[in-house]
Amino acid sequence: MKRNNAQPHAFSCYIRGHKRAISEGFLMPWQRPLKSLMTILTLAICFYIPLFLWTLWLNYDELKQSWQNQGSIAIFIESTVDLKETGIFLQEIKDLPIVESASVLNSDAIKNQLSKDEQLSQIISLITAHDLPRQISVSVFAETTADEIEVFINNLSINPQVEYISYDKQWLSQLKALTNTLLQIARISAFMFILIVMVILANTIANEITDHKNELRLLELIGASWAQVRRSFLYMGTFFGIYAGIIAVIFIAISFRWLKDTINSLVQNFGIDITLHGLSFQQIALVIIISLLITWLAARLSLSSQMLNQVQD
Amino acid sequence: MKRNNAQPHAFSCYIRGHKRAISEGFLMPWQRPLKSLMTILTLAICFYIPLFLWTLWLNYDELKQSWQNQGSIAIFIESTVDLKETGIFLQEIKDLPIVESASVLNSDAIKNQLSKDEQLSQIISLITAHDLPRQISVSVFAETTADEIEVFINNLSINPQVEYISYDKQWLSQLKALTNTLLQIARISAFMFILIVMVILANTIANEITDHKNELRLLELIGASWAQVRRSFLYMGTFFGIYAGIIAVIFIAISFRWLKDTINSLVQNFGIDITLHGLSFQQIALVIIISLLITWLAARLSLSSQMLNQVQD
Amino acid sequence: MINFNRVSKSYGKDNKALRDVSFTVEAGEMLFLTGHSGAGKTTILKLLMLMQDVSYGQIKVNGQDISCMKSRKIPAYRRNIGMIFQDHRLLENKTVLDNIALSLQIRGYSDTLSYKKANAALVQVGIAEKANFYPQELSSGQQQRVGIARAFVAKPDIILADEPTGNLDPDLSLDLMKIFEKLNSLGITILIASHDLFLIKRLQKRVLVLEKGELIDDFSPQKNMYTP
Amino acid sequence: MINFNRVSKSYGKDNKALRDVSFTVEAGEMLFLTGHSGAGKTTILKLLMLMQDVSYGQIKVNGQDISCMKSRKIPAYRRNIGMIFQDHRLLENKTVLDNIALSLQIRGYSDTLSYKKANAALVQVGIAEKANFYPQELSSGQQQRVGIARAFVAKPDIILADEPTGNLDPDLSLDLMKIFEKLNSLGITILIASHDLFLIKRLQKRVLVLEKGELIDDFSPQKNMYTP
Ligand SMILES: Nc1ncnc2c1ncn2[C@@H]1O[C@H](COP(=O)(O)OP(=O)(O)OP(=O)(O)O)[C@@H](O)[C@H]1O
Ligand SMILES: Nc1ncnc2c1ncn2[C@@H]1O[C@H](COP(=O)(O)OP(=O)(O)OP(=O)(O)O)[C@@H](O)[C@H]1O
Ligand SMILES: [Mg+2]
Ligand SMILES: [Mg+2]
Repeated sequence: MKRNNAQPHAFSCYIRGHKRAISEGFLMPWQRPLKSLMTILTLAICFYIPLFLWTLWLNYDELKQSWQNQGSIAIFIESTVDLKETGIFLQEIKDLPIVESASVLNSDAIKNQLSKDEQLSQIISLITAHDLPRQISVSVFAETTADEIEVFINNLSINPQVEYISYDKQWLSQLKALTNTLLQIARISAFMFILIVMVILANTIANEITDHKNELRLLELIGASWAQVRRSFLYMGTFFGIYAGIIAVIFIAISFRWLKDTINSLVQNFGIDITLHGLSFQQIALVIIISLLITWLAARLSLSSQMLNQVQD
Repeated sequence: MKRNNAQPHAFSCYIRGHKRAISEGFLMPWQRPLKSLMTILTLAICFYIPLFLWTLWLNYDELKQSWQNQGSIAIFIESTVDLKETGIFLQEIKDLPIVESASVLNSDAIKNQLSKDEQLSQIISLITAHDLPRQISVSVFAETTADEIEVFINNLSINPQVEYISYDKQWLSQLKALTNTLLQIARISAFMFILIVMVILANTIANEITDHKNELRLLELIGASWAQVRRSFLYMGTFFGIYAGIIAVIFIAISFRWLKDTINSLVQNFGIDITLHGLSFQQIALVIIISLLITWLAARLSLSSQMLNQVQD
Repeated sequence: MINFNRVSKSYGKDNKALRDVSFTVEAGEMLFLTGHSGAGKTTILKLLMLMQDVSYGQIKVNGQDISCMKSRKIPAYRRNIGMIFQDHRLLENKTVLDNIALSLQIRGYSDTLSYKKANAALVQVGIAEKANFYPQELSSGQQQRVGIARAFVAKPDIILADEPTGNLDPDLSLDLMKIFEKLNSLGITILIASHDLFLIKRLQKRVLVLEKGELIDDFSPQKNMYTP
Repeated sequence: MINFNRVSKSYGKDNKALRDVSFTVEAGEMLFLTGHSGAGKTTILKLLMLMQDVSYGQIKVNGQDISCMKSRKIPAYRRNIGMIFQDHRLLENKTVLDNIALSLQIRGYSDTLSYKKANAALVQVGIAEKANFYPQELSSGQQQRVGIARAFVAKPDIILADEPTGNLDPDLSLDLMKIFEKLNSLGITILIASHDLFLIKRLQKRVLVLEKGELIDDFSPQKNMYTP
């Protein structure tokens, strides 16, 4: 019963099928340009929101490190210790792995430091100069954790040369609390946003697929395998992902441009030195690849649910 | 050529049409429950995001007022002024409209106050007690602006009894900078989110309407006026709005429940006294009415664009 | 009552669906429109239904030029016409009965009356037992009959039927033609596009013959009959 | 080759579309399936196409019971069948030519060969000039012919035609039947559901008659002819 159908070779069929699917998947969004634009914008927004949060987080991380540095440690030296001994002690401290820098301050320097505070300076100017003890001021490396600092201080405080150690415990604990809160909020919003993005993304892609329901059904009926049926729709999803990823990156660039000036003026007021960073080239590439994978996956999932839902007719 | 068609009365037709449209609009989402659920969730998310920002803003506004209060003003009195004159002067200050409370501090009280700071207390304990000038501490009302405080201070500083006035200019300016930044960010995000919500909302409702394109076309062809055609779709939009509004409010409640503990622990660390407020009943009602109006409007707009797009066939 | 005056309809440049077609149909007449596939039968009905714009010429219905009708008057105009579509066009999410009743509800009838009349129409076309089915659960012939019932249930002034018997066997076709004749006897003008020559021969009515968009013949029942 | 063994199909409880239908079609046969509207003609074709599941009984094609076919074998099975649908089912966003070529592309043919064959098929059904039109720009009869071309272009083993001449005039119907007879002479089995008695009479083939889901008659061309 077979006629001279000249059934083509399997591999060349496969390649041919993919080529066709790519060009079809590419053309599909252009059949209804306005609708596709809306879909792409929606997807772009879906990618934009978590991307924005992520970029902010990257910036905050950097900021946090510079803040941690500000809590320097003051070691008050016993008045019995002379200047030479102090010098040796300073060198010992400098050699410790967590210490970035250390220096001896005399009482004038301390007063000078105190007088930077507007309210205190008035008081200080009214106080007759008085002997303050010698003091070593220590800065630790940015990576140092609060626990490491705790250990460092405990070790020093048993040293007989040390009268008292003061460090801004409060600053560090406040910073920790702030970081924890932001982390918690970031976690909650990441969770929420992933939910949101999933719902909207699935809905958007599913709508796009449902629009082609009859087409899917017909392809099945004229004998296309399920892989053939869905192929061009998967490519369509991929193209949507690429477009949406690009637009999301553009959105990020625009909103960081906007934010930069605002943040800069704020930061100057607080005397912190940071600059807002956008996305690097690698990060942009990563974003587009991820968005492409996500839409591909979403298309795949809603295609299989479409297959399961297929009513008999 | 007219037959006994017994054309019914216009007003009863109108009422009847609306009754039918309401029940149809109500039933429409249930024809494809899963799809409608997705639509409602998407809309709910659209309403949730700006609503969340708005609620946070309401809370921040309250917080800001309590912060402003913290910057109290210290007036140092000339040493020539005796205790009785100081008392009269205190009364004068207390009578000023912007002053909430004022009190005289002697040098011990000042030292006491300074020693609250961990780092300073060490220094102070090392300084032999010294005569500090008398000082009046003033708190202003929360509503007072920075400008009003400026005027108040300028007026006082020309008073011969006053040696010097210190107030935390930095705190106020930092607060102002922070508020400005937040306001700017809130503006940008409000703008972005309104854009986002518009795109997603329009897309979602438009998809819902496009699903019924053939129905719209057919109703037109069997002689329904455009008002009749769109009526049940407008009601459908309205019902979507109500459902979505309710879900958005539930989302807000859930996320505030989550945030509450986190924020509370943060706030304790900074020694600020606030509690996070959710939405009041009136606010909830307002939200649902607004979401209903928005979806109604979106449905109306995408219906008319549908009418304009209608191809001839 | 219906008057085509040198009507042409073209889609794009070289695609003329109708060329210079003129004819007049009196009120209360019943006639057939025939011709090969693609001759322009459906196009004539679509023009009358204002589903397409005339490219050239003029169509008058009850003396009014319909191509310059104000858009807010179109619904009322369409309510005077019942159309049977070649592709049925039933609402998928409504039952058969709802589909037919809709036609009356739109005209403002109460639900009770609408459903009573819709049921009667279903009985007439012989699918009373399918009243609560959805259109996609019917065979094509059954769907076609629902479309027919929807068109005549509100007793419009004009019925336009596009291939109303395309999915029906000869016996059923004749039964339906009897319904059309009965409606016609009430004074309703009926225009049927069909290529069912067997049927056309049986009914002995006026026949307009189209060929590639041109009106090539107009046989009156009084004059010699159309014998293909 | 096609064997129905006491096949029943019911939708819900009291809605039997087919009752206890048994018949055998030999490879290379050409036969008609007729009956009133709603008799179950389309249902038989849909069962063969695996568009519906059998409720009771067994259908064998080439000796294989199709109701227990593995789902990954279904596409290959369907590629052996060309079906003409009563409602055409063309892809709206593809041109007429693309619609026909698709059928070949799915089977792995190169684009050049697919379009060459598709063009030839279009010429055969007589709408070569509409190759680059979209389906919704065609008249119903033209759409139907596109569906016919799509079904036979890949020369499958079996062609199932559901009312292939429902929107065509008698002359065109006969032309198309000639195409079917030519395909049949190549060894293709052809099953045509139709209520066009004129056509059935002319073709002198075997006729299966359905009535309310039951097979009531089986006329062979050798035996006495079906005269309704
Ligand atoms: N939207 C359109 N765009 C382009 N061409 C069209 C369009 N609609 C119809 N045509 C063309 O106009 C011609 C007449 O079509 P029409 O549907 O009136 O034919 P018909 O007489 O109803 O045929 P049938 O008996 O097959 O239904 C056909 O050649 C068709 O291709
Ligand atoms: N999905 C369905 N659900 C319920 N009933 C159905 C369904 N499909 C078909 N039927 C019923 O099965 C019966 C046979 O339908 P079928 O389509 O096979 O008829 P047919 O012989 O093709 O008629 P026609 O000549 O009108 O096309 C009809 O009464 C129809 O109402
Ligand atoms: Mg037609
Ligand atoms: Mg059928």
